[in-house]
Amino acid sequence: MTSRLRRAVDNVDLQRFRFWFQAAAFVLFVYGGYLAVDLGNSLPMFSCGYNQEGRAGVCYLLPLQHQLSRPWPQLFGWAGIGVLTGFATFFLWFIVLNKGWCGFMCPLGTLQDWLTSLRKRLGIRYSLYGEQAFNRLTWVKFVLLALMFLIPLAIGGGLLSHDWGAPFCQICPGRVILPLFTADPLQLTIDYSSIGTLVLTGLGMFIAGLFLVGAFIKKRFFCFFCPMSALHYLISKPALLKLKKDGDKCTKCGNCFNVCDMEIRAIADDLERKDIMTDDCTLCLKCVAACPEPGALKVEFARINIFQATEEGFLKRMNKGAGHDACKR
Amino acid sequence: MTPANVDTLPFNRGRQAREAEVMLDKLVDEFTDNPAAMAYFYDLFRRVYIQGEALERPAAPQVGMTCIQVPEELIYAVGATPVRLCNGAYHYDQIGADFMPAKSCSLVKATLGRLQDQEMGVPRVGKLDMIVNPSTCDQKKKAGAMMEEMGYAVHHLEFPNVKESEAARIYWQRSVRDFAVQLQKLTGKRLTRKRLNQAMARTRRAQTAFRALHNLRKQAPSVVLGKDVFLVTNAYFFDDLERWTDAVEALVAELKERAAAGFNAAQRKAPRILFTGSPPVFPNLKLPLLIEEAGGVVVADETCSANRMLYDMPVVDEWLVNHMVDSLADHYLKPCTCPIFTRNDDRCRRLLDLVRDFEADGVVYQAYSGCQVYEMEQRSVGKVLNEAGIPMLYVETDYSPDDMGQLSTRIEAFLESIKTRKRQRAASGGQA
Amino acid sequence: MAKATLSKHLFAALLLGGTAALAWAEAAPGDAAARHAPWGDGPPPWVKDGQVDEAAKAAYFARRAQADQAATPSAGAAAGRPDADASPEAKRAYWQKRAAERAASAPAGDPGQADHAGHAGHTGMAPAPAPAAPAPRWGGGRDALLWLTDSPPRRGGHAGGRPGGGRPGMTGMAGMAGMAEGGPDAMASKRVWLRAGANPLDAHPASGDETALLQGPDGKAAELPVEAHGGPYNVTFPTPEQGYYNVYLIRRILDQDALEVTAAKAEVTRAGMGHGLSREDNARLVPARTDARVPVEIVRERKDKEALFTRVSYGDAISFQVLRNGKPVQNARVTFTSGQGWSHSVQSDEDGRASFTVIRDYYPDEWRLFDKRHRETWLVAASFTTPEAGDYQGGRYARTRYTATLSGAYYPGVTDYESYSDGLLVGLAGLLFTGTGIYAYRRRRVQPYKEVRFDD
Amino acid sequence: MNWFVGIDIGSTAIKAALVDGDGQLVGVHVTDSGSLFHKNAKAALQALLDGHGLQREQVSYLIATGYGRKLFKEADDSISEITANAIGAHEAGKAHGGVRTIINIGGQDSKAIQIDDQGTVVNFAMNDKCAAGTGRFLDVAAANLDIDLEQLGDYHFNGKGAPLTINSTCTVFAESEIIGLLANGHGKEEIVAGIHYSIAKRTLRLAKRVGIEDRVYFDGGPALNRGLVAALQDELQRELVVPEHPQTTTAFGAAILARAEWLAERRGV
Repeated sequence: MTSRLRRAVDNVDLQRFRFWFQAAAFVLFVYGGYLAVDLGNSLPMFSCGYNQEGRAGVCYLLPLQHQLSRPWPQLFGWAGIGVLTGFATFFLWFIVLNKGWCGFMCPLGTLQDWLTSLRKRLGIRYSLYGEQAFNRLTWVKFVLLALMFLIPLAIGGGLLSHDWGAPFCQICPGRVILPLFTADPLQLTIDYSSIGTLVLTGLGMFIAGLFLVGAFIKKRFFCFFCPMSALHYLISKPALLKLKKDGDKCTKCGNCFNVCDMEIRAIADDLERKDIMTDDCTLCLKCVAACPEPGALKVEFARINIFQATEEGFLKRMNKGAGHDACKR
Repeated sequence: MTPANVDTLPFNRGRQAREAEVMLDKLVDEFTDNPAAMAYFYDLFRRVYIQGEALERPAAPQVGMTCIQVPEELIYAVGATPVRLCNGAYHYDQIGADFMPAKSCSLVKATLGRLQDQEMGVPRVGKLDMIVNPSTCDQKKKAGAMMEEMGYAVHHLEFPNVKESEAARIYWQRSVRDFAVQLQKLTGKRLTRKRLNQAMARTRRAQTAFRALHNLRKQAPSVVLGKDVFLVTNAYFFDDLERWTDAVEALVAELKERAAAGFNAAQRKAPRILFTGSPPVFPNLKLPLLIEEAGGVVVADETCSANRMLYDMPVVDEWLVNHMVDSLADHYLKPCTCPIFTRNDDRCRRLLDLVRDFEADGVVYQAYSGCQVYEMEQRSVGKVLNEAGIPMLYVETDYSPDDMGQLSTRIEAFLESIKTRKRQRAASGGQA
Repeated sequence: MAKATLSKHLFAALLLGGTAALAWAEAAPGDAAARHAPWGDGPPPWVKDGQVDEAAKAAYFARRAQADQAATPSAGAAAGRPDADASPEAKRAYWQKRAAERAASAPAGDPGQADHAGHAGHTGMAPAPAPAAPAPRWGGGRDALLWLTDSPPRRGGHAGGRPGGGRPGMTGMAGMAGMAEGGPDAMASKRVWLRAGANPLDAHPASGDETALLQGPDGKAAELPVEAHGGPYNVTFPTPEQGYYNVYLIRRILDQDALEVTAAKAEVTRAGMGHGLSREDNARLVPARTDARVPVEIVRERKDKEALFTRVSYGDAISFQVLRNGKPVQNARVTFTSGQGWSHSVQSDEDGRASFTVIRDYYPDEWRLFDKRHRETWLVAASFTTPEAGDYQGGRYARTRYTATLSGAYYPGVTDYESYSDGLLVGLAGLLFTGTGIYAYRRRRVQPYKEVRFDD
Repeated sequence: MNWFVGIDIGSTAIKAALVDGDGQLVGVHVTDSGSLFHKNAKAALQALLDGHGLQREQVSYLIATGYGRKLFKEADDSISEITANAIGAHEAGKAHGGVRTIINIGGQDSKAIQIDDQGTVVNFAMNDKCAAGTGRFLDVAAANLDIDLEQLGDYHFNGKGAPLTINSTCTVFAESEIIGLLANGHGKEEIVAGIHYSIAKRTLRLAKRVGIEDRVYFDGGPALNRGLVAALQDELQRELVVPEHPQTTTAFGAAILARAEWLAERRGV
């Protein structure tokens, strides 16, 4: 890339760019259905399938859980091909943006970022987990991922009745909140028809309430427990978009950790690892924007360096950030 | 050349001014092509250190700082003015000696000596309403009590000795927040987002200017001598922030022209030296002066009177006062390579990084006799540099000028060994 | 900064609570399979304090088998009823013999009552709301009201029930009943029974030999000959495509001077797999159709945005149109009877339309036994008399009495088992609980060191 | 024929060395520094040249080294005594199979230098803060025992008893300690040996800081003292290379460097 173009990209005001990108993605994935946009049903982020008319494609977790809950003879027989093609499509979508899907495209993530900016405007402090809580809670998403596989398989095997179908979707705040954006309050219910649905829809509603408060107080609250993020991480090795760190240039000033929504310590403390994206990361790239050391943190798409930390870019963003917010009060 | 009012000065100021004058004259006169923009700094030191002129300071309360680990932005934000009290005068070193044990850090002795002179102490910044004394190195920590004896209001800023752990980080954030509350009591002004934001903008402008200067020193042939940069950063201790930043920006502009013209400030093939260790504070620029007199050039430094004080810049994610104060606390703790921490691998990595970026040929490691932390780190830093094939000269000195003879011999020998090594490497195919 | 651990423990506890509830639900005695156990609630009699006593179990089922035999009308049953996979000839022979016995022994009254006794005693259900009037007798006609339905006649076991049996693991979501039997290629088919009796609860299977008329989703008419084997009249037909299949049975009886024409109609849907039909298919398949061969017909009017999957639920408004050779019939007497026998009659208005609201009459004693896929059958009968005269099979008649029947299924509505209020309540509880939890946590954090906080 | 001179203006003695065109040492001259070392240095140079019938102009290149190197205007160039000592020892050591470590005990300081096989200084340590372990310590001790410096070597070997341990490290206190020992009737020989061993121990500690590699070259005035050489060899447990003129190695090094610089300038490197 010519150096002038590179300088322009490195000096980008990431906050503004990401805000508009997320807004566009939100409109696409929540209202795309009205424009007859249909990107299939293997999307790697929460374009919720319950938002019947508006959705531009279905989040892969819904069809995955349906396919897995087919009776075993079918599932491990001819229906298995359906599962594999579904996963292959999901994988192809995923490797393009890696976990950038969470940071830039996911409507639920965007919703949480909007809640965060609302809190910021109201002048309310955000909360942090602290290292101990972080280390314990980072496992929850893998537990949820395992349950999301096991429960449908149990249904297929006849161990659980069909009321447990699509278990994660029933407790996911996305199912309850995203359809509200297309004026469809159908999901705001507790289903008493059986134990399974009662427990799951009850949990779903409670978690929706918890989600609203959590996302308001803690930045990207739900992404910390999201099984999709866990699934992403398991298959993130061959992805094209990568977050790279050069330990030698790092002065361990901790700026990247300071701005990280997900409160990841490894970004600042780990000097050996080159591919620095951890399981919690959403590739929102705020760390690269906050790094003053040229070339210490950079984003590569198929090994082409598309955005990297530069001193000039850092100063421009800091001055703008200061000026931008200072005039508010 | 005796300044007009020297006889009216009380006797003890006389010797202090003499010492500063000898050093400043050496710094200015022995080098032919000093940048024009340095005139501001030479004149500043002449007025403050030699004529003993009182600095015109804003009427706001003065807050003295004995270390870089004091968040200046908070002081500016509550409307006070910070001044760094670390002192380099051998004269004050002798006065301070009767507070401290024989073999102890000259810098702390000099600082105590200067504080002993109350308002008459040079640089004259008037009455100090509060002195902030972070519990970084031991001798400075203990000196806090002595300052209280002298009648100063001392705030002991609790600083952790470990920086990797979560507990240390929280402990430091709490003590910085507590410090901010004390500052608010001192000036009666509340810490608001707007004031803190403006304060950070001022220091950020200063840091940006310093970084430009820092990056210019990577030029080979080098465009500015190390002694000038030390003067510039030493001026940051007491000078008005805006005036200092303008002067540095002017200097940077001039140096950019020099770089374009390919001007060489040092001799041809002068060995490029990285200076680290105890902070050189005017008038004790003895070691850098000796290096550059012997034909070397100090291209980079890793000391808390220059690079470590101004290099790393804070970032703020959300512009709310609480998070701004916390990120300031993080910014002072996490990147710091001060030897008072338990581990010094950050410092070793930083030194190797600087050597690589600035293509330094050798490292001069200054340790004030009695400063155990720097003396003890000499071993590990030496090992790391040795493995990287970079020669290091370890110098244990103090503020007295009487070992300049011996030091110059050592430094000359060190520079000569670097020159012969470079010539040999150049002769034998120049492999690194 | 361990500033706010933000009720993480709470969330984890909630998650655990959820899985514990799940485990408790599984272990609960009354799970789906044992629902409507014939021996009533509680553990089966052959289970003695947790151990299954095989001998007692075998004895119990043997006794049950006799009881079934006794309950069936033909008291002196010859050899036992042919089981499911006996050869068709054996089954036809058996039924012809049964029909002959029934014809001989049936008292003049309504044969349906006897059958009804079989399962009256068992269901401890609250008695269905007393039918407004005893099922009206349709003139002096030999048989009660005739109607076709795709729900099999009741043979003991639960009232109502699910098509295709209640095997757990039945995929409910996508209505893939047809799929469940065979692989994708097995030819799907449907079966329709003729029932007699005004009250679907106790209407007994009727017999007959008329040829059934079939109209497929594409409007193609066909005829389905049925040999009169004396057994319950039923007809099976293939359902290759998705859509509505209309099956008609027309019976004409001369009763003194009036000709009774009864047209029984069943509208059966075949909804295949796949994610719903495209918009064009829906437009083609969903609208109601009439059949020229049928003198009188009741047509159920479609709700707006109705698809093949749409179900009639309790509380829905359901409206019919009575047509005579395609023309609406004014003030015909239209009676709607619910699954438990509750009925309501109205006169059809000037364009033959009559509308009712489907009442809820499914009240399982424990809410845990509630089955959201519980299927009930409603019956609509329209009758009117026209002064047409003519002769039929040698008899002269001065007026004709037309009777049209239509049956269909209805299910519990979403509102019967989903509650918005509770949902919002729990959501609000979650919101308030965590909100106040965090607020309190921040206010009086129990930390040895008093936190310093700045508020803007 | 070109001539090159290296003059080492030390704290106690001024040493000058004359080297001919192809780098061979032709002559040396040693005089006391005295107080007017500038005048004495000029006199030493003149004496050296007269000794070989040369004029000042015939000297193509002259390098001064030692403490007074910067103030000796006569010199064409100046070099630190560490580098000069290294080059001198490297050159002189070739005859003995190469040297890697140099121990120089001067009048008022003591140095330990480590060089690589080209003679470049790798690492060095100096004790220039305290007179203990330097020539001054020997002078003071000899004066107290009123023995000449030259006799110290003989006294060391004539001693019958084991060498006494002089435990005070400081020159001034050592003086009072020696007087005490004399008063207690100890033999001068044992005291001299004790002094030699105390200097040797200090020098060993200094050398350890730069690392000791084989063939240690020992020079400087006190190297003339056989007793001290023996004590140092005993402490170091290594073979010591002591040149014939240990005092003038640094001056010799300066002369060699003068020739090299002169040749380099001619070739315009």
